[in-house]
Amino acid sequence: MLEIKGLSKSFGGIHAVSNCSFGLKDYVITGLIGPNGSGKTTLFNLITGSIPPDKGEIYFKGNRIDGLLPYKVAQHGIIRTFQLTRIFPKMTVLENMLLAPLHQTGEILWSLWVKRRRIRDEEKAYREKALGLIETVGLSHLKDQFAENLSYGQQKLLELGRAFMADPKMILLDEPTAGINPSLIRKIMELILKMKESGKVFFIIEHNMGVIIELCDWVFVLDNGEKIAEGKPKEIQNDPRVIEAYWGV
Amino acid sequence: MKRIVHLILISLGILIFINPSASAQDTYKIGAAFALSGAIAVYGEGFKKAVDLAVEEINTAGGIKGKKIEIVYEDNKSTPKDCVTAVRKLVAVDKVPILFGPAGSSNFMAAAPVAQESKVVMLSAQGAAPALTKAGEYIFRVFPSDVLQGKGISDLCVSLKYMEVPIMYVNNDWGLGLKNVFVENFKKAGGKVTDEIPYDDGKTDYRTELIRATKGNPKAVVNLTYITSGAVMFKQTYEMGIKTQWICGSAAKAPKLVELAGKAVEGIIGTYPVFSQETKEYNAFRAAWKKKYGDDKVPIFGEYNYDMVYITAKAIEKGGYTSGGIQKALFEVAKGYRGVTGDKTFDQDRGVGSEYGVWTVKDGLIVDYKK
Amino acid sequence: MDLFLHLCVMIIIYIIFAMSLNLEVGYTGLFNFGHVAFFGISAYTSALLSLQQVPFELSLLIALAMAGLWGFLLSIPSLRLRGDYFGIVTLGFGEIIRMVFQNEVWFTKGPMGLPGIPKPILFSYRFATLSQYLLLTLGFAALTFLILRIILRSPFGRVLRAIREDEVAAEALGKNVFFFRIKSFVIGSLFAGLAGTLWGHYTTFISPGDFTLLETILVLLIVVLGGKGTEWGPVLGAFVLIFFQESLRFLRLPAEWTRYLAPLQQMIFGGLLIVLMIFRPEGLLKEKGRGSNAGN
Amino acid sequence: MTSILEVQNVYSGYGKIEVLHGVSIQADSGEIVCIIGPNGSGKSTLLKTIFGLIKPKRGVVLFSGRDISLKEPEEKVGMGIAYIPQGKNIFPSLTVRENLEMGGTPLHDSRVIEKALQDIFQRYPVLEKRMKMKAGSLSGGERQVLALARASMVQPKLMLLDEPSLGLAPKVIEEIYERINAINHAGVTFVIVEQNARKALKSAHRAYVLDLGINRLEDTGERLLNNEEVKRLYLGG
Amino acid sequence: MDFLFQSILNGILAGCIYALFAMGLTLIYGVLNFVNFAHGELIMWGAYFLYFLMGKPFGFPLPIALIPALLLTILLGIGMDRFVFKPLRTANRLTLLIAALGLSFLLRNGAQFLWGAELRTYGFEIKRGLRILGISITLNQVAIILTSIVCIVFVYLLFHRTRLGKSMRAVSDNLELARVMGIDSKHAIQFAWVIASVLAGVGGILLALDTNLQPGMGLINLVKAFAATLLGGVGNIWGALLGGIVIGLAENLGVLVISPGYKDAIAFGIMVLMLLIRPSALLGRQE
Repeated sequence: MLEIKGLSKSFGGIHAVSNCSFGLKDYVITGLIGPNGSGKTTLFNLITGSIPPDKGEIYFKGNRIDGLLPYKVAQHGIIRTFQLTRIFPKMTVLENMLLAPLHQTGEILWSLWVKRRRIRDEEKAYREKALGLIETVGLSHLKDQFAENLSYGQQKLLELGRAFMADPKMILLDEPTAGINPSLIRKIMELILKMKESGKVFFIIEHNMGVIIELCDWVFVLDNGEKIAEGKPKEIQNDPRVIEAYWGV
Repeated sequence: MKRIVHLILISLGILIFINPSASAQDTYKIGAAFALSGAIAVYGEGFKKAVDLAVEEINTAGGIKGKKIEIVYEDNKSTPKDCVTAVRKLVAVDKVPILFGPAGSSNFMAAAPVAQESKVVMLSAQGAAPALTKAGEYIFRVFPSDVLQGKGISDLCVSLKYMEVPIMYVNNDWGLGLKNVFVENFKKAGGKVTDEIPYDDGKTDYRTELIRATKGNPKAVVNLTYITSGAVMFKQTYEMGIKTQWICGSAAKAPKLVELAGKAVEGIIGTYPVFSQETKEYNAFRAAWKKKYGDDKVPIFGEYNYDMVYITAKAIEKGGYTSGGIQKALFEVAKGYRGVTGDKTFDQDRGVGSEYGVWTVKDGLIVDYKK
Repeated sequence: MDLFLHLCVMIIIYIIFAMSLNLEVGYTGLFNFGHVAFFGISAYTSALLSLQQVPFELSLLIALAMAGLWGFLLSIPSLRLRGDYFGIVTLGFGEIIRMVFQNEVWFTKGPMGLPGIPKPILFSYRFATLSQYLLLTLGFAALTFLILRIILRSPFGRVLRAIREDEVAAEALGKNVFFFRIKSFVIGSLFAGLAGTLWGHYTTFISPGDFTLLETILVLLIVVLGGKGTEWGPVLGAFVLIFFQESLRFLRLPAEWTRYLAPLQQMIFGGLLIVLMIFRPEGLLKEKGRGSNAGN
Repeated sequence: MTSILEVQNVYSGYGKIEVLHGVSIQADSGEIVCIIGPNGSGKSTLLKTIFGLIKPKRGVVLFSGRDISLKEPEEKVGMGIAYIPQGKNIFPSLTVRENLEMGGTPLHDSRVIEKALQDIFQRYPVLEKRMKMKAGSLSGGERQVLALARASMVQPKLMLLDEPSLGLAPKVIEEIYERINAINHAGVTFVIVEQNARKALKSAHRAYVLDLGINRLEDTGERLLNNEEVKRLYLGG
Repeated sequence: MDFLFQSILNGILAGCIYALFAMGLTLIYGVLNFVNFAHGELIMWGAYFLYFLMGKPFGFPLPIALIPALLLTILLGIGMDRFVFKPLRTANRLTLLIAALGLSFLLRNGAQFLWGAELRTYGFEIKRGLRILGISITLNQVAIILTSIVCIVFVYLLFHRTRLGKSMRAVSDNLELARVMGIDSKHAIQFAWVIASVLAGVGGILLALDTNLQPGMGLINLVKAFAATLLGGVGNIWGALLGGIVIGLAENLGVLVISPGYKDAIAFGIMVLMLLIRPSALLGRQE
């Protein structure tokens, strides 16, 4: 599905990601772990096109996507969330959701005048879908509130819901449980599992090992920008290289 | 939503119902859309002083048929946009049949259609651009057109045998208009304009423009400048040790310029619409000015504004306080009228003619130039 | 009454002008400090064409096209810049355009201005008197309002607001931020052009002095005061601001004071802005939460 | 031994996000106390709260028995607390010498600062050699040494270190910890936050384990090093 | 050739004035990270303060009036910060920008309110310039160039030799880290305003000595100063000088070639080009 070959990126002489190669195959939920500063978020940024790689190639479903601008990558069906949530503060929860679908007819200026009916129908369908998803993430009572009025945990849920709303082929989650309380973590995990049922593919950065072990089918471990291990979560746990990366020498 | 509608309605209501005070029924109101603020407020303040002087004299002498004159000043902020609003306000709210229009040709051009369309007489003591003659039958000016002055400057150059001159001018309607007339006349007279240098008024540094103008050491440079830019320019010319004969237009003939630039303007010459300063009218005016304001620094064009008030008063007296009456009476009362600035007879374009004289600065005073 | 009509025409032209800026500043988050350039470009285009006897319908269309075209040309290089730098580039553009009006005398008659711009004739109806012109501007204002409302309430407008809120997130959702910004800028320029055209044909005289930075600041104030990012903000802002400005004429203060009054008014203006920014930066009207309106 | 720092049941966070949900720690005079825990457990937030960059929502911070919960960082520096943030902890456009001078700000008197500076140069000849270089041109390890030296300028009683080993090679980490031990021997108390736990635990007298914003464990460094529960927290279990 | 050399001198003179203004701008930008649109008015008020003290009823001679005039300018600068910018420290850029615009309006018209729109001078006699190698330079102009150099050297020494200056640089590098050092950031910010005000005051007075006083004198030069700031790199003192002189030269030499009507467009043009070609280079800071 996602194939990374020899990917490298350095900032001012420091290698954030160096010569990383791996393939996400049929695993439904793949995890990406590693100590602080190991290059996890940089790797996500490279995949989604936020920063161009220095070297290496990225393929998604056989199409080369490295060097594409973020919106192009998104249009290939890769939608991400951010470590510090990025919602649209002065837009309502519902509007935040409605933004997500790709290729909306109503986003083309010309069709606003000539395809009014189609836009109306589309919007109606999206609206229903959005309301459904809002209910799933448990924000129905807040749907007409500005997103800035939500608590941080609720914003995380909204961001997750928005990613689902985009109907992507693959979802990249950057620390979906960071900074929220344990009961919400539970809820987010359930949501991810539920979406997994409906056939979504996930790639997750997470430091909460409990979450990784429970959710992931396969885990990659990064340290100092290099992939040091991959495997089933249980195996990874006992891998000496991984322990060393976390514990130090 | 409701609150917005309320706010809008209230403001509209206040706009409509503000009633121009009815207390002023016992006076003849005359509008004056002057530049009391903004870029050319320096001129506006001087105009106002001259107008006030004339009004005070007329009122002290018993007014017009026992009624006093009242000037309703409206600030035109020196912009065309606000000129329109100011004239609109005078016409619609104060309901004046006659008003004194703004100075500066573009301001004047913006305001003139409003007066013409409302059939209100508009007089100006400064609008000099040639195009003003086409503004309509309600638009008058007691000031000679630039066509005459441009020719005047050209003649001056020719008579002083300056046949190759560069020209600098303030890059606005007045400067450009005058420059065009000058260039046309000068070429006709066999002269050669070596360079044309427009510049913006109100800058602090003109050194390089001056250097470009005096490149090749021309014997004379024509500079159609205002007080503000002129003061800076002549000072910088002096400092840089540039020696050339400056030839200016009427807008620079101002005591303020001498005050600002001191000895740097010593010896510059310029044309101005001439009127004799030896007449009894002028002497009376000068005495009155000194009495009221304590100095004899009559502001530029002050005399024209003064005359404008007198002609207006006479026209109201003769034609009655209606715009139609005033419009007709203006021709009659001005015919052969000798004001401070000489003969004020209107031609068919509702303008006045004039001779052009030459002024110079000598020992810090503006005096007539003699070869 | 004429003054009242005149002020209404002015206010409405400013409303159109402010609405177009609101699209950029309020909805898309573009700090455009050279908006007056587009106002001027189309005022000049339409005036020059009309003076050549081109019918109003045609000259209006060409004027709008010119404003839009210049908006497009400017936006391509400058929209890559960060917000405040974009503001400076547009400011520079606005000033340069004004200098072109001023200096290209062969074309624009420079500082002499263009007098005698004919009153518009639209479908053989001549809008000559004040009240007729008021109707015309009102019609165009309503049209502008409606078109902008349709655009801004559509999914397209939703994307614009998303870009204003967080361009990175919008981009991550597959929205081509650059393209949307260009479109917003071009539409904004177009409607600024409409306001400019109406302005020129109203005063019948335009000169470079009408298109200074001060004008941009005035509309910016209208937008900010009224409440940026709201449908009615520009309308309210234009009414309040121009009302405030003009009401001083009615205080019937002695003319001697004018020398003090004019700067005092501007001082109040400036002070008001500061106070507003400190205590109510969102303006008179607040942006409210609303759901999607396009679907129902 | 007297307790120099006591943090009692502190709740704290950024804006809407509450990160610490009631954390208590304590450090005795002359100790090296290490705080470890996985990413996002609130270690850095705890240090910032102690230092006053974030004000606790609840709970108190005591320094030598005085309540300093709501004091500004500037005041705390004057009281003898130094803090070295993680990552960007030097002024890149200032020279090495100027960086050190900045560390001496609370000393006020120029002569005192100059004396402290000479002192530092004696102990860190490396820095003396580079004193005219822009700090931005130093390597990662040198930056960390500079930050440590700068904090030592005022001879603080307590030093708060946020991930001093972040992004450094093992050899360099070794050197940094040697320096820390040396300063500690001179009587300075340390509270060190580390994710890379082994090195820190070896040096630490005592350590706390945080997880998800609450205390999990407290023990001596040596014992925690071999504690299976800690491993589980890091690597799941 | 004389006119070319003279033009170069003129360019350098204009550039020195721009540089003095630009330094103040860049200083505030460095510490507070915003463009102070009202800086031009600080300049103008500096010049008017001197005018005020030299006129009735005080009638102080120039050297005596200079110090209190600068003190008044400092007071104004600190007041600007205290009453307008301090309450807006955490506000977004547009809000700050509009507030600064408002302040500029308020102060400019305040001066017009008190002194009117007309030109004023300090009333010194106009002197011919000295002629050196065919170019002419007045004592005022020598003073402008010298003072600019002195100011820049002074600011440089201040920033690199004094503790206060160094702590200001530290604050501008990393505010949070500066607080961690116990550096009183409020004090440093206030000090930045003091220096910016002094520079503005000196610049305004020099400009007025060389030319005239008028309420718009700050604003018309501010845009150039801004272009100079961008050109030299925001937050860079030597850059401000270099940028100022480049803009000054470009303008003055440009006028010899193109229509002087476009003189102001030159600075804008350079600024726009710089932004479009090398937007990243303008940030002027390493890292």
